[in-house]
Amino acid sequence: MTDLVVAPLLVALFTAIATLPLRSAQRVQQAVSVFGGVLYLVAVAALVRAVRVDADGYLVYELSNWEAPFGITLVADDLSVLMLGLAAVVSLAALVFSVRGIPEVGQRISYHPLYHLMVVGITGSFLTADVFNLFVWFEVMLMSSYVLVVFYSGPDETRAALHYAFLNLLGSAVMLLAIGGLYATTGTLNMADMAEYLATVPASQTTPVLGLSALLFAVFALKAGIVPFQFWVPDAYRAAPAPVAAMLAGVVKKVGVYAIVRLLFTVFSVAALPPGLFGENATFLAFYGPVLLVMAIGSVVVGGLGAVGREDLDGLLAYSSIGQVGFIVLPLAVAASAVPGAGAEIPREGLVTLGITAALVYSVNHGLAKSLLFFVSGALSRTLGTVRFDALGGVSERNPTLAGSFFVGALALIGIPPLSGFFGKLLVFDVGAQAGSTVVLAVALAGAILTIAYFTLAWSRGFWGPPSDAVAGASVDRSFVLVAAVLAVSIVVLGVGFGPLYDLSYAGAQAATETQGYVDAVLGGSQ
Amino acid sequence: MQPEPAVLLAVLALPFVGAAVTPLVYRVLGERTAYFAAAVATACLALVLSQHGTHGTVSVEWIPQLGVNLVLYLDGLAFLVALLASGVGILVFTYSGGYMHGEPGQAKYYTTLLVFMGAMLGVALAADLVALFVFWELTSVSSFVLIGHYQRETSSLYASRKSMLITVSGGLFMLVGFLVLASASTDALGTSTFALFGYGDVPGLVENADAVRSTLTEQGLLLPVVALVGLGAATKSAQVPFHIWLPNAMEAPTPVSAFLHSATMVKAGVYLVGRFRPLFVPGGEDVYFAEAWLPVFVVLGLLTMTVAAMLAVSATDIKELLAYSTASHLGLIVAGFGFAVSYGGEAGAFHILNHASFKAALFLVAGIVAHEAGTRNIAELSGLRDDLPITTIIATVACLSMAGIPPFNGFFSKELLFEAAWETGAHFGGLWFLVPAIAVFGSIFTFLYSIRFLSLFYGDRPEGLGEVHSPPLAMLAPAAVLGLAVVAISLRPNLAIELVAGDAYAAVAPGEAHSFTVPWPIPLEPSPYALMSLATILFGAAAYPFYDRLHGAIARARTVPYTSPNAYYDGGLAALERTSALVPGYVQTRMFRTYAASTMLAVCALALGGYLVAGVTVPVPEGLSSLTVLGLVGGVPLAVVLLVALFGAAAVGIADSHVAGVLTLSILGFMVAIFYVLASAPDLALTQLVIETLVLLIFLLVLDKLPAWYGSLDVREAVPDAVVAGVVGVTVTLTVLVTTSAQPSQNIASFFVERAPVPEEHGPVLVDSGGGGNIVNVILVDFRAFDTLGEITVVAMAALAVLTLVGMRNRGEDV
Amino acid sequence: MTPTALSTVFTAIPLQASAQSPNTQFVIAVVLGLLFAIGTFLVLRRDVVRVVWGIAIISQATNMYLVTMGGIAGSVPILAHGATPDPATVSNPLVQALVLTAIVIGFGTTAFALVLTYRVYEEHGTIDLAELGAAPPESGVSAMTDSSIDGPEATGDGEPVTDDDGDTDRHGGPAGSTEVADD
Amino acid sequence: MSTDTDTTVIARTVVRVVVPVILLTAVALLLQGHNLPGGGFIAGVLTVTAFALVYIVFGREFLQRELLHVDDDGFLGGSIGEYGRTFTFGLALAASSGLAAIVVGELFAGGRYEFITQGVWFVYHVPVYHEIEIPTALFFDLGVYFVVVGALLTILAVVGRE
Repeated sequence: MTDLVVAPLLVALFTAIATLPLRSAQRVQQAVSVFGGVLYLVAVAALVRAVRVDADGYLVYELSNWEAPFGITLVADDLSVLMLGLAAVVSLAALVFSVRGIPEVGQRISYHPLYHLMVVGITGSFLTADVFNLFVWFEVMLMSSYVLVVFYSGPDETRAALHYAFLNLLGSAVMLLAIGGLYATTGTLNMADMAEYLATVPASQTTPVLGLSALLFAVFALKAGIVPFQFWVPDAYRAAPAPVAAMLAGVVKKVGVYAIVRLLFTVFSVAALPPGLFGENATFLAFYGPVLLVMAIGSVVVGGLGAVGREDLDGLLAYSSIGQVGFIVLPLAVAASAVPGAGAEIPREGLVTLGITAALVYSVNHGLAKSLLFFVSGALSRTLGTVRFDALGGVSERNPTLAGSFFVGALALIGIPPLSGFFGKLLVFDVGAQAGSTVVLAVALAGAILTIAYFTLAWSRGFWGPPSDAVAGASVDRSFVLVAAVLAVSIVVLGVGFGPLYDLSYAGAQAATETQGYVDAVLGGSQ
Repeated sequence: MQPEPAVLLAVLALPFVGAAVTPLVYRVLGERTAYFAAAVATACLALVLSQHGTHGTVSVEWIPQLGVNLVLYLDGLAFLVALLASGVGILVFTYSGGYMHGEPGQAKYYTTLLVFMGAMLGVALAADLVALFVFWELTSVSSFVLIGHYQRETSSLYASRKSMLITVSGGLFMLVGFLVLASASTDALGTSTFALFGYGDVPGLVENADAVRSTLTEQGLLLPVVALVGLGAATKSAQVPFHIWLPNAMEAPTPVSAFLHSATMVKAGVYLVGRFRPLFVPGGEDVYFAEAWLPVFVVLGLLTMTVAAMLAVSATDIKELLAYSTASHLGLIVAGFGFAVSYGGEAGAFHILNHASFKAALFLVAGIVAHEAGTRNIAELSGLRDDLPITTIIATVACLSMAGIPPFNGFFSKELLFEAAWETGAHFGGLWFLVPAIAVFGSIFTFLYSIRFLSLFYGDRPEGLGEVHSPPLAMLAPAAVLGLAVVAISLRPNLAIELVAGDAYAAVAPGEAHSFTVPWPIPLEPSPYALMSLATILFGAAAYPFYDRLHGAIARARTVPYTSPNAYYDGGLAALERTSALVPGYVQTRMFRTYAASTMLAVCALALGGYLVAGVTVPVPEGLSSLTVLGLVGGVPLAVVLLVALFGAAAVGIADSHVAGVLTLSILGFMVAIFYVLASAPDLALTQLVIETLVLLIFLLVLDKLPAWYGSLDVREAVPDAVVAGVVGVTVTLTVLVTTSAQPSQNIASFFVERAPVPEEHGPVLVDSGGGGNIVNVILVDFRAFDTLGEITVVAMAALAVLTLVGMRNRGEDV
Repeated sequence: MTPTALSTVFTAIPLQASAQSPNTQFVIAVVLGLLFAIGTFLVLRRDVVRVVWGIAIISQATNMYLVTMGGIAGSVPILAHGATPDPATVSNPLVQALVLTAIVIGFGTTAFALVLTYRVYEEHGTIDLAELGAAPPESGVSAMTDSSIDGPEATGDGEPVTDDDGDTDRHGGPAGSTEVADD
Repeated sequence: MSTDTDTTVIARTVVRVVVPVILLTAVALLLQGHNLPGGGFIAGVLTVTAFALVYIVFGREFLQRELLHVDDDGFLGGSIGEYGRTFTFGLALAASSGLAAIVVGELFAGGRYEFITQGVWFVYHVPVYHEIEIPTALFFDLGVYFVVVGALLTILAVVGRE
């Protein structure tokens, strides 16, 4: 059963390997690729089931049979399987979209292997319990995403990829620096081992760790595109083919979010700060609370403002992604400040879990909704050759299903009930209300209003209005409409039947905060 | 008596089910889908009526984890609004059957309208704040879709976006209010609850009003909560200054205006105020004041009532006039609910019914006029009584009711408002007398525009007006039904109160409340309020001859800058777009230099902040001088290597050609290799050497194709860049210093050293040992082989990347 | 030079006892800081090639750091069969393995970065980052379609321009509009 | 860039001698990497260096026609296609050798071995060598070797082809 932990990664890896030599047989390659995507979904589903039903919340896999902390350990817990589930759904949808959405030449050259290798990187990042191994899978994920961003190899694409790749190369160097520093100060690379070490050693012995963790945090923030690390986002999302943009915004961004949650709340939340600025008994989270808050505010403002004035759908969606990640970070900021010892006046353990739950629910919703929106944008771009608003108009007359799907996705991001996005917003607001934080509420409200402003704009300019000549004469491939519609339905279903998603996210949030459970699960075998 | 759970759920479910099948029905029935929808509405009405007089909660589990459930609650107020939603619904669907003849997009139209009706019924019945919000926002969204029905028209797009922005944003503020309330309920009731009315073992907020209110007061949250909920209500009910979306919303087909924008959706706001009234207004006989509540809603309501009435006078379009009038009357209801005295609640509850009857009738009339006469311009319309005789009768009844002339029903509810205003004013005295004065002042304008609207049907028929057709029965009948409703309530107001409005009043009154009566046909005893009514009519009649001057004066006043909320809305959006242009202008500049500098500085700020907060101490060795550096650096080889590496790097920085730079870069690379030798890392050194060679080769191959451009160093750039570089350097130096001085356990490395080699004693198969003497390689292929798997994946991808980059350029012409 | 000989050479180099002294650390820290500073300075240049150099220098410095913090005093981590070493005297093999992985990954990304640089030059006709950023007029408007018109002219690639309104078939043109029907 | 004509005879002669030595060293490094400095990666890079030397001195055409016996007929075919198959094979070999551990564990050791578990098999009484050790890691290392050779040659070929 434990082999299930590594199964999704192997499925993706072998699919990638299998698609490599099939380049001359296009149809076979596509079939294998999509089959691999389905298999990945099945593997992830089996893993989710195994973790949630059969195992006691944790499935630990010690690669090469070397026990933690010596070998590399994979851990599937409620947090990682939630993110894997999101990745599986979005990646399968994107894959189906790609079959018609990517020019055949591109598919033959390298699209399918690269795509599955990106999934390999994502899977490894979600599962690994080793910081250096996290670096490796990050690199796998990034390397393929660099190429997929520059896939069309035009002027805008090359420039976007240049900025994206070079910033992330700097990020990788910083990450290595941080990992080296952490190893030098804690003597381990295993997250659970590190958490245990930090929890037991007096704060005076681990003073550099906070700064090192901040380095690591900066790199994750770069992946997640949180202000002030958002520079690469708009151009890269615009340049990437639609299914890739959907994966970048829907899943790759969430890898950054996941890493932040995992590292901050599972590992560094137990590390004590020496008495000082944040008083006695403070933990690292006392430092991260305000940092996250400032970054969330910046993201909401920059993303929201940036999106309002765009003249093309892709650009709008790209900026929107920056703003929406702010909504994910905002409750995390509250959660970090609410951790006992984080300097909060009244520490509220419930609020910590609620904050992370809100972030996770919002992540899942954003993953589904934003990828849906990118699919619609991609369907239009592939059909019309452009997604500039002045060339769009009247899509809802020409293709009501596609437009309706867009509408659902946009409403989900605005937070209209009973879509899944509503509960994301509800929880974010609730976190603010329970924390009694006017700032958090004000930022959330401002961001939400900006979201309404830009999506109504996109809707009236692109989907209503008189159909442009291009729109009137175009017919959209059915597979695009199908993918968009399926995601739209899933957003409705997840909202109306919100209970299970909440349970999963809540369990994920609990897993994120239960350092001791994580440590016991990972190191249990060796002690 | 408890309501029947199945019936309440059916009321809620029917419209949504109907909406779901409407596209299919439309394929079969075509335009007659209108009657299908009307049938759905009739069924809802019948179900609602069957529950008349019942009172209680029904709950269905939804998301118990969040304490959110689908809790339905039926009382007088819910019954009244549900009655309006389904009753007016029937008429509007029927009317649409005539009005929408030949229009495109009917399937979408009826689907959305049915969704709206379901949502409105949900708003009326929901007793759980989250469930209430769900339906609340659904009404906003359906309103958005319906206002944008004529989706090719720019004005429709403008109007729909405006309504969405204002109502949905307001809704979000309201949601925050709900959440703060629920959060406070934890302290007040010991458990967090979203339920207005209790069910099962969940306590209700309204039932524990005193405890909730005192907790809110203690925490200083009373005014914020009232204000946040008020914002939701004000935006939805088009209260000043959020009224601006309502006139634009008239871009929707007229049946929609009648249904959503006069009879029901805009009533959601006032309904909400009524719903919360028993929570925030303390119970008791001689209560004249409710903290936070009264100031907020009386001011809001009276302001809206007056301002919107004046704006209605300045209107030039009949639907615009009705839109402002609607806002004004909603202001009246809000003000009524705002008063703490019982008359206020009575006024609000009764006026909801009365306003729905006469205003919906008038909208349908306006639709007939516009549809048959081809214009909605007030100036072009007059003397329609001959062309539209029945319509004229309906309009006359409705207008007189709207004007507040006895014995029409509008009079009685307005009279109750005057009573509330007078009682409150008289109780506190002083400036409080402004309250009844403003109420009268606003009502005069109501009288004026009502008579003006009526005059469309009388007087001389202008030359320019073309042929006016008779309206089809489908359009006339619903209007007539509403007209008859006005007449019926006017004839027997106390019966209407007994049946409907009284219960609604009981629902908005704190504690136990009894029904009320009004003096019919007119109040005979002289009283201050009777005088107020008399004054309204007299002043109105006296001012009517100057209507055109007033019309012009107000219209001119509206053009004064800074007075129009519309200007703020449009200006705000324009400013938003201008600000948006700053984002690519100043943030996303596409200048890699800016990006990299900002990113690196942010990274350094985070790290330095971390060191600072944790209070690291930097271990600076004592007695360090330039001479001892060389001597103590760990031997001459290391010192030389480091120095050469540094000079190599520096030389790269100032290299004056690409090739020179690459060659000096290799010097650095080879020095690093030697550094690895000195650090006892043979594998690293070997790898570094061969890699460095290959990188050099690839560099040379690529540089061969690039221009020899190397740019000149601009001092204006170099200085700030040097600062950034300095910050990075300091951060890194600090990081190295503070980390290399730490002495954690080395047990992992020791484990590898011990377990990697082949032990002396071993069997034919060795698994629990690395089985190799080169520990580094054993780590790579065994202990951490998973890393290596990822690493070779990256290498393979690098090759694929290069293939793709070059191959996709030609779009694979030669594939 | 055979591997055996190589390893002999390495183990033959005497390691100074002072290699781990605070002074050494301080000097290495300063050197690494300077390398990072030089790298950063290069990263901020307009010439793409220099940016690549800068990143390369930063990566080298990072690798050196990893080796340093593993401790540079100690014997070569290569042992004979049946040896029972004292772990304290052997250089930390873990960091060496990590650095090896990092070097290889760094090589892959450097190669990619270089070829990307080359492609950028082909597409834009320049490797000046300032020009690159300023290329399309920045007006809050996506340059996607505008500049893909400029693209072929800049590179002389002669890409097909399909629509009369000037949109190139950026994403490979309409997806088989002949074989698919509208829904 | 370089053509057949502008290299000196000395260079050609040196290359003729050096390349086989490099290749031999590479093989030695690959096989002994488990116990001595070396390993799949270094061996792979060395091998590529040998090819690169041939390429620089004799030109790309010679490398393809005379050594690899392929005609360069496009991106996915020809030598580049050959390199592509090489790294695909390497990746497959490395991953499969890892997977094999699971299978062996399931079949012979009761599910004890997890992904990429390595072992050493000692074969005694072998003529001449007396005893040889076969580390399963060798297969993994071979995978690494092929990936490195295939990938690096792809990069060089594509860059050089331009």
